[in-house]
Amino acid sequence: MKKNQTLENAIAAIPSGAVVMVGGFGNPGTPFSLINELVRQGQTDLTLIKNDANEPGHGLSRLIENGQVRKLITTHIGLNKGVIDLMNQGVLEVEFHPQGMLAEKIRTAGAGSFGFLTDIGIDSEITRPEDLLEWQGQTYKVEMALPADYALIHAAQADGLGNLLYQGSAINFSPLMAMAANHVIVETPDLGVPGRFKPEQVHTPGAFVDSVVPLESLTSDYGILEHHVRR
Amino acid sequence: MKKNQTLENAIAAIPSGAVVMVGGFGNPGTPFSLINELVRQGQTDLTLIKNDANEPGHGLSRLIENGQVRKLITTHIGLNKGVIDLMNQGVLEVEFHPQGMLAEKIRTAGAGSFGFLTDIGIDSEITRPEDLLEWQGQTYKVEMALPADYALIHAAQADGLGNLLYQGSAINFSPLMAMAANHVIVETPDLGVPGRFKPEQVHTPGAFVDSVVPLESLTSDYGILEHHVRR
Amino acid sequence: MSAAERILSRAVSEIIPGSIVNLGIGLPTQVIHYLPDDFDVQIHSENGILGAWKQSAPEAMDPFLIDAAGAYVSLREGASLFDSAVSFAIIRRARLDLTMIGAFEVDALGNLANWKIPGKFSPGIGGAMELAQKTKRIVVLTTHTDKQGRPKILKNCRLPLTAKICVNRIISDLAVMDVAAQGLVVREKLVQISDADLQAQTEAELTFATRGAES
Amino acid sequence: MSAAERILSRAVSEIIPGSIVNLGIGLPTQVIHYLPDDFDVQIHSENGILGAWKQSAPEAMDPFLIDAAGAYVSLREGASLFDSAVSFAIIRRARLDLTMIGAFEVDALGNLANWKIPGKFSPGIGGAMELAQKTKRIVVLTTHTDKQGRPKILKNCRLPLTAKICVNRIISDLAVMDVAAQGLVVREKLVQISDADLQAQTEAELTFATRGAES
Repeated sequence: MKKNQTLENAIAAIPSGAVVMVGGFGNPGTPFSLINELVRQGQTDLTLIKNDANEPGHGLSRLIENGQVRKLITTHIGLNKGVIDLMNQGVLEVEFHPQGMLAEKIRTAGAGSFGFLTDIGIDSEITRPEDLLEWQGQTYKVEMALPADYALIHAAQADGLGNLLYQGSAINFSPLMAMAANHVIVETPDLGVPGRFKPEQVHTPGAFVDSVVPLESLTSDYGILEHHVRR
Repeated sequence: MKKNQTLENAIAAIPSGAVVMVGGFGNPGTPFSLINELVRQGQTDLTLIKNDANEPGHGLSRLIENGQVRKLITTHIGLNKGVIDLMNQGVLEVEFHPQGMLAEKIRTAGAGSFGFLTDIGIDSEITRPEDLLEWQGQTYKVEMALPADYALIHAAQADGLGNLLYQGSAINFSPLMAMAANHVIVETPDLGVPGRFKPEQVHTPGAFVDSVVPLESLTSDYGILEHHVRR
Repeated sequence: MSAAERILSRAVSEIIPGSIVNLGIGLPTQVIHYLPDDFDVQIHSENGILGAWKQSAPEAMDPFLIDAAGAYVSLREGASLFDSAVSFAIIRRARLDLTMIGAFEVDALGNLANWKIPGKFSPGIGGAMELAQKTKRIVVLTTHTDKQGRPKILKNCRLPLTAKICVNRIISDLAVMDVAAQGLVVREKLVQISDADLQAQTEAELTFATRGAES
Repeated sequence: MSAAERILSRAVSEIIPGSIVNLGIGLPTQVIHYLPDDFDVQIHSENGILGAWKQSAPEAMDPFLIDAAGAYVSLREGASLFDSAVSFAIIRRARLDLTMIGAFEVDALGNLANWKIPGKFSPGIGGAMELAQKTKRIVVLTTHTDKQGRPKILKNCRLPLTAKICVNRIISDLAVMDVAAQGLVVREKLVQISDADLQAQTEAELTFATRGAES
């Protein structure tokens, strides 16, 4: 299994200055172990692409708090006041997109296309005149594809060919990012041999995956966040 | 289960002149029972969208041979000399697209977008000058979304909420068409109750499906084509 | 009953059995807890769920299953899970029957502002624009006035819009109002509030066509 | 050995163990039957398969599992099945290591024509354009001349192109040629054919750098 790698080697492939996509919507799907190793190795000047910034002290937020991030491309960081403050202080550059547009920009890169025509937000302040295209008598907003150098992905299960299965609401951006990044690094607590999955049920075919890092166990990062439990 | 319908009622919703997508790549995924009912009911002036025209006397070819089709939007009809002849005689209008572009045009409609920017075929005779867009210093080909009024889909399994699972190479265009058509009609030999599927393994969420027609059995149409068996 | 409880209790009867409904972050996600356990609805959550349901007891809670607001949820029989592109395809293809959504401001034309207060609050756009722009029916759940008592239901929104002319109905703690050609039409209101009092707490001009009253 | 058998036998050694390979309709799909049963390769079929393998015995054949040419196939351990959009995403994102493809014409620049003979044969485009334009390495499998003995390996293609400057190598029944800066370079050829004879059956100018010979 050439795709089976150590945490250290897999993350060492990422240079400072890289554009890195990170799967996950809130906690589910966030590759905490890969992120924590990236914090440990200390690459800087990163551009990160993730739905959100996780919550203070967790996941993506650790990279930002640690000063490793130049720019964040995201959709909503409402659960992370610390990151909002860094944005307001001008320490961190933040670029916001509507959530489905962020997904579709990533997926467009993943499909090997360069952009798409939409009407989302076309009447709102997020659309600049230079984003508009007159085409065959209609006006569209052009959204450009958003590719990346690396993607960091958490999969519930994987095999040695890099085939991936996700679980619960942890699917979210992960299969899209696995298509869109030039080098895809996956962590999983459950790496097995090829043949373990029904072929129709593979979420991400191994063709998109470059390295798989088996995790011995899931740390507390992956557990229940008490403040999201209804009292 | 309001989505459980008879073959007759489900197909009767389709008027003459409709634009109809049909799933399947060759035999696998072709909804033969829905097509045969459309032949029986005799709606005319149809625009059909399918990867291929099936083979003479089978599936889509029957609708064309029966004179019900005005236009076929497809990618390759090399296994159907009869349909090629009708095209060459000018009886049937045929519009060809590169296979992945056809898939992506359908998927773009299914994503609620209007078109996408590509470089596929940009240097070939399939690209007209009016398809080209200069944008931010680059030249792209604009491929417009391809939506439809109806989609006819074969699913291996379904539940009463319209959740679908496909099998083998019968996935192909079906999940894309289920997203792209305004009214989605599904046939399945295996309709069961909600809760039968692992939620992560649903290929098409029921939100995209309008009617499900249970089939009592699969006719010989769905069986092995002897001339594709290696001697 | 608190203002929030009044809004949520009333919101329940907006949901047509058998429909597909998205519940926005904030008040709307709370609606799920006001629904009878056997109510026939499929709740869509834009992080990739169709068929989200009430939070399980702590011992059965799945850390890999949250709604778009971060709260742990469970799944109903027949639920499906999918990626964010498919989730927003459901939204943009108008396969949702109803979205209930919060508001900073909403106005007589049905314009909605709920994503940004310049200089004060701009955590991002999330799924709001696509939900507001593409769902067949939008019902806003909001307190009638803000914490300072200022109207949130305006003649014209002043904050950056989420989407133009998208709101069909507003459910506040004081009244239920439809966005109609002639402006806002009051369909229901609290019995203890007079037409004049309600108008006084509303910047938009109201037409009264109440078919009865709430308690 | 027939011309086809010579091409197919030679084609096998183009496949690097561990790689992902698409086999185009026609001669290339036959390569699968020339591979050792335990050969480490993932065959991609554009109708939605990664891990296609040799046809099963008739009693085990799955009517819902064909390759892009319509032939029934089996699956290897670790295969995955997906929709056509994902399948072509794999192609356009250059996740294929190699595509073997047929040709009507191929030329000294590496241009490929294999989809249309105007007025005679135009069954459609299929997956050829995307495969030819986007795969990292394209190897053409073709007879050296057509049935009338006319060269198929030309100075410049005359038919409508599938893709420009895309071919890396040509394997014919007579020789193996690389597309290089200086034109076509012959790497291998049949022992029984002289350089002059090979050139006579080739419109494009050949440079000879044979490293040995095939039988």
